[in-house]
Amino acid sequence: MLEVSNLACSRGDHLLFSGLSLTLQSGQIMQVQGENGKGKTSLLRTLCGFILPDEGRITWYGDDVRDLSEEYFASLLYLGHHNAIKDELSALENLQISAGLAGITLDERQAVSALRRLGLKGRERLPTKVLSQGQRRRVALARLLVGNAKLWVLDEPLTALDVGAVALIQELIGEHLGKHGMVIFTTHQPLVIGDIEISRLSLL
Amino acid sequence: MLEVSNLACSRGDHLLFSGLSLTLQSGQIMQVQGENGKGKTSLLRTLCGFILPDEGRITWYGDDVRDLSEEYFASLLYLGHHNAIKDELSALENLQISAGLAGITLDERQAVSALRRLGLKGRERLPTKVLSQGQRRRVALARLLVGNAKLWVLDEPLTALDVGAVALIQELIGEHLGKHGMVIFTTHQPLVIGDIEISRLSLL
Amino acid sequence: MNQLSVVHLLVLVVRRDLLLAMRRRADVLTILVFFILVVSLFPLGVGPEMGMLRKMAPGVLWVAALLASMLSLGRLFSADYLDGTLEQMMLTPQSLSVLVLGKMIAHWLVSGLPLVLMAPVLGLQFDMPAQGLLVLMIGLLIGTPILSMLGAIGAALTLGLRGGGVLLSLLVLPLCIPVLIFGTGAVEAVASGLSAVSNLSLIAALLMLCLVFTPWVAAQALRISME
Amino acid sequence: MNQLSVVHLLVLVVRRDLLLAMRRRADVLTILVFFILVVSLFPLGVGPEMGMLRKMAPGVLWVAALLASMLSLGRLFSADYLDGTLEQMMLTPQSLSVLVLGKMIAHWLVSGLPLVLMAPVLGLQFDMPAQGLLVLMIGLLIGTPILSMLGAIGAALTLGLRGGGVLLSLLVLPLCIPVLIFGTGAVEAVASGLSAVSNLSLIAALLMLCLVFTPWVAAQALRISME
Amino acid sequence: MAINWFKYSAPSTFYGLAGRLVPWFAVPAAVLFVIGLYIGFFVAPKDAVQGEAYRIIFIHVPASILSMFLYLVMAGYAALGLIFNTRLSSMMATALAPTGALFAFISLWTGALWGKPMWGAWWVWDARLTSELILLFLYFGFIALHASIDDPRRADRAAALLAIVGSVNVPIIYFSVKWWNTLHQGSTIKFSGTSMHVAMQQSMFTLLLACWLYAVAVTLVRVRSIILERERNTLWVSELKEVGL
Ligand code: HEM
Ligand SMILES: Nc1ncnc2c1ncn2[C@@H]1O[C@H](COP(=O)(O)OP(=O)(O)OP(=O)(O)O)[C@@H](O)[C@H]1O
Ligand SMILES: Nc1ncnc2c1ncn2[C@@H]1O[C@H](COP(=O)(O)OP(=O)(O)OP(=O)(O)O)[C@@H](O)[C@H]1O
Ligand SMILES: [Mg+2]
Ligand SMILES: [Mg+2]
Repeated sequence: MLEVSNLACSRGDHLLFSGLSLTLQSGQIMQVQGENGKGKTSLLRTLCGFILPDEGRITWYGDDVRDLSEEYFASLLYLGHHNAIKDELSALENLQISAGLAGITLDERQAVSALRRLGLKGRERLPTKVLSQGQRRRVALARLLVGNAKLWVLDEPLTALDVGAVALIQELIGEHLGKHGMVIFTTHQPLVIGDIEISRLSLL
Repeated sequence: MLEVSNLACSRGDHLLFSGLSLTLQSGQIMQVQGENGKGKTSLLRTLCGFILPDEGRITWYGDDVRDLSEEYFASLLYLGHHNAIKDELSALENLQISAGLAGITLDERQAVSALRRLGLKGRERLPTKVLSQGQRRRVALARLLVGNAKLWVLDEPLTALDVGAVALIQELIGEHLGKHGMVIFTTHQPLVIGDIEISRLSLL
Repeated sequence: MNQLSVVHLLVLVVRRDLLLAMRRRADVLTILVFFILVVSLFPLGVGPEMGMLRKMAPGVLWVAALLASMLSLGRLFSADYLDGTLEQMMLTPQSLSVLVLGKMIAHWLVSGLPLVLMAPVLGLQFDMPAQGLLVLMIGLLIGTPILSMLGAIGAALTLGLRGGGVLLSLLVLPLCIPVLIFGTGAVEAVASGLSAVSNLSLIAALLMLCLVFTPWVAAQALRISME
Repeated sequence: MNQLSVVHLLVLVVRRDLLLAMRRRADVLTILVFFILVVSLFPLGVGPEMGMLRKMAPGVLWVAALLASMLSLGRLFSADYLDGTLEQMMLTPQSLSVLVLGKMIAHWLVSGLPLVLMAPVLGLQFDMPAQGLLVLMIGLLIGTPILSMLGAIGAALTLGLRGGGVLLSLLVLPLCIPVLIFGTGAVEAVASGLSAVSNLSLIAALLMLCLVFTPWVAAQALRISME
Repeated sequence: MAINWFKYSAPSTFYGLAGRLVPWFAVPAAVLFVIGLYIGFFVAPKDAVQGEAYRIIFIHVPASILSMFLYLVMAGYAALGLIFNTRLSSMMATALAPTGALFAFISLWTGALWGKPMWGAWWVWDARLTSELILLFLYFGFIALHASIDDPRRADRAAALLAIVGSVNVPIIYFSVKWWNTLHQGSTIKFSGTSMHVAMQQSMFTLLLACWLYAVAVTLVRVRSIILERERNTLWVSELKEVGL
């Protein structure tokens, strides 16, 4: 269970939000909403510990995430504006390395099948730098399939994706929630997960 | 009038498209459609002369764009995946410099009002690196307001924009078409320009 | 047509790059300090014998200047390339050669000129005689623009390549060797009582040559790299 | 918990970085060529007197090694930072210090080791005696890892800053000076018939010290820079 | 009487305190400068070996000592800021750096001026001189790193780490005269039995004290402006009367 209480965050002289609290239980999904520049990205990065909040506490099953650190990271999967893939490596190598670092051993067959599911058939062994914008995003999203993280933090996962890929991501999120995962995300595009209710947090 | 005849383009050993022809008249708008990796970006970059096509001709009011070059560039506005703004400069400075290079003198008042129209009020003088993803995109889009280019080539102009900004961009495109401009663009998000009909080109 | 006059365009580009340099003032300073550091490293490595140091001085100063301007060249186009502004510059209805010349000038003002001004102070540390210092400064004054201009070609060619920095040095350093040789030759000439004019005028000739050709060559290199 | 053992993690990180280096083989080569170029520029700048060159040799080689590894340090973290993979590494449930140590080792293998192997050949060009060459090589062998490790701290601190490359040199070069002094001191000691052991063991002591502290310090620096 | 130190470690209270303290350091600094220079140039006798030129020592030595001392103080403040996350200590470190760099520069400069008559060269590459030069670079490194990071919190922490790592160098400078035999003179100021004339010693100590007072005063002034800049959006700053709206 992720609990955030009384969080405040400012960038430069600009107070983005304050007194923000939220709770996310197993199987729940939450969308952070707000216009451009309202602080959605900042909120998600604060949850991952990249930004020190000015005030407030973030706890994971009761413990402050600052103290847990590695334990918390083991149950966290963050997908940011960047794809976090190496241009020179193939999609396959990228996926295997990032799984390896997360402590998961992934044989080639598994990795290839994850990439195929994301529509990268025939592109698995090309260096990712030659892929298109959307294909690169798909490589990054393949991490959703191989990890065993409980909490997904997704910052605009749908950018650059075509309609088919959007449907696939919605399906993946649905599966994850079905397995008692939690998801917190932002997007400016419409996103529907079957008939699961998405709780919304608006930054004004 | 932009005319493309029998264009073929390949990346690596991969043929993206061939035998592609299109005509774009004043006041017309065209959407290039296709799944991720079908070659939309490659097509638009070919139109701008960044990629040499394997075959085919691109003409601007009858003359090959290769021969026109500077004359053609004067009537072209390209917005790519990159925002093409300098992080250290403010939105205002960015806009003024890019207008200056395009040969347009733009006084501060005009620049500010363009930025305000794009919802950047109060952020005009901050270095753009502190802006959010969507705000940075808006700075890039402000160029649409100040230029006098006839042909707009827009590669996924809507990424990272919130709903309000999307509506604004649609409005701007509408105005441009009303002034006998031409637009060729790609997007994976729905885009409607009043009741103007968008011709579509699908890459398969 | 929205084409600007050459002077107007040059002013615009130089002003833009100087503005950017002002925003990251620390950079300008650090190039200078790098120069001083490299120069100071040598005596540490070689030992403090004054006679030997005095002889090495012009060579060390020139090599350090070469390395310092090489280092700063890495960012000449690459910063603009990465954020897409270079792409946009190539789409403007202006002459790319003039644009490139503007960037070369700005680069020299920011990274070459400070070295020229600093060199005499460092020369004093090596106990160089006053006349030697003067010739060194003149040599650097007309030599460093050549480094910026040749470097621009290298920077354009290595644009967007990983490890560009090192590759760049590899391409450009050999081209700069004549400048180095004439520059140090001039100082040695005065040191042994001869005239430095012939060496210096050779550098000046190189400068003229570069001024005429390099902007165009660098512009072509840019076009190739962007394709 | 998905925590890996230290050795397993080290192997993973080193392999990753070596794989990347293999993909851009040109880089590794260019560092080496840069080293050779800088070393060869000096005789050009200083003049061809053999006696003087022989004396300069260890200093020049060490300074060139310093500069070459400084240059390649620029990319140690920054490539990973720009594409977001560093961010992801920090989110793995692994020890960041070990991860950083892995990157340091990989950096040394790619950019330090080749210099060590190349140095004797260049030394021969300066007419260095065999014993001097041996000591030079040993010095570089235990000294260059220190450069990689100290450099990593600088690279972490300057992460994402404009002009990082030059700033990095400014921060790191002063810290590397002791290595330079002991390294050249060792060669000079044998040259004048003394033992090089004391100098070399000082470098070895520095290496141990760095091995213990720098991974942790660099990890902290990374955390600060990522905030 | 117990002083509430934590109260003064808040920038808002320290701002006022620093303002009141400045004259208490600045005025004695000025007075001692005058006295020290007077003793140094009019009372102290001509040196048997070095003639009049030796009088540079009265500036050279205090500047040299302070350049090293201030580095340690700066690193100490930076470390405090890093460990306890106290904003004020980091601001103090930032405020100290330029003064330290200035003293390092003065040391180098006066040393060079002195070197010309004494050693016949502006500069020799001896261990102490070189290490003092490195100290100047360390200061520059600190200032440059701090200046290139926009986010003040990150800048503080990054620069602090650098300062701590760099402080390893200070003992090297200090002991360089002992470890390598050099041209530069070894320590003459010893705790027992010195070889110096009394007036020379008096002048040197007076000027040392003056320099120290000056450093404190300047640092306080600088830290005040840093506080103002960093806290410009807070209520208390906007209520200050010197910050006219
Ligand atoms: C640029 C050149 C020079 C530099 C960087 C330099 C640096 C220093 C430093 C760092 C100290 C402080 C040492 C301590 O606290 O023990 C010092 C002290 C001193 N220096 Fe220099 N120095 C330079 C040139 C000279 C010259 C040319 C002379 C005179 C021949 C000189 C004479 C002294 C003396 C007498 C002391 C006081 C030593 C003591 O009493 O402890 N210095 N210098
Ligand atoms: N130094 C600063 N000074 C003033 N404002 C700043 C500074 N740094 C960041 N900001 C502001 O903080 C906000 C950061 O927003 P963030 O990136 O979290 O937005 P977002 O909700 O993710 O927006 P988007 O939908 O565009 O991605 C922006 O409004 C930006 O202008
Ligand atoms: N060297 C190469 N070898 C094989 N395929 C390549 C090579 N370089 C590029 N490609 C392919 O060319 C295509 C480039 O597509 P482009 O970027 O134009 O796509 P797009 O339609 O804009 O896609 P998106 O919607 O994702 O932005 C990709 O499918 C990519 O895999
Ligand atoms: Mg965002
Ligand atoms: Mg595309």
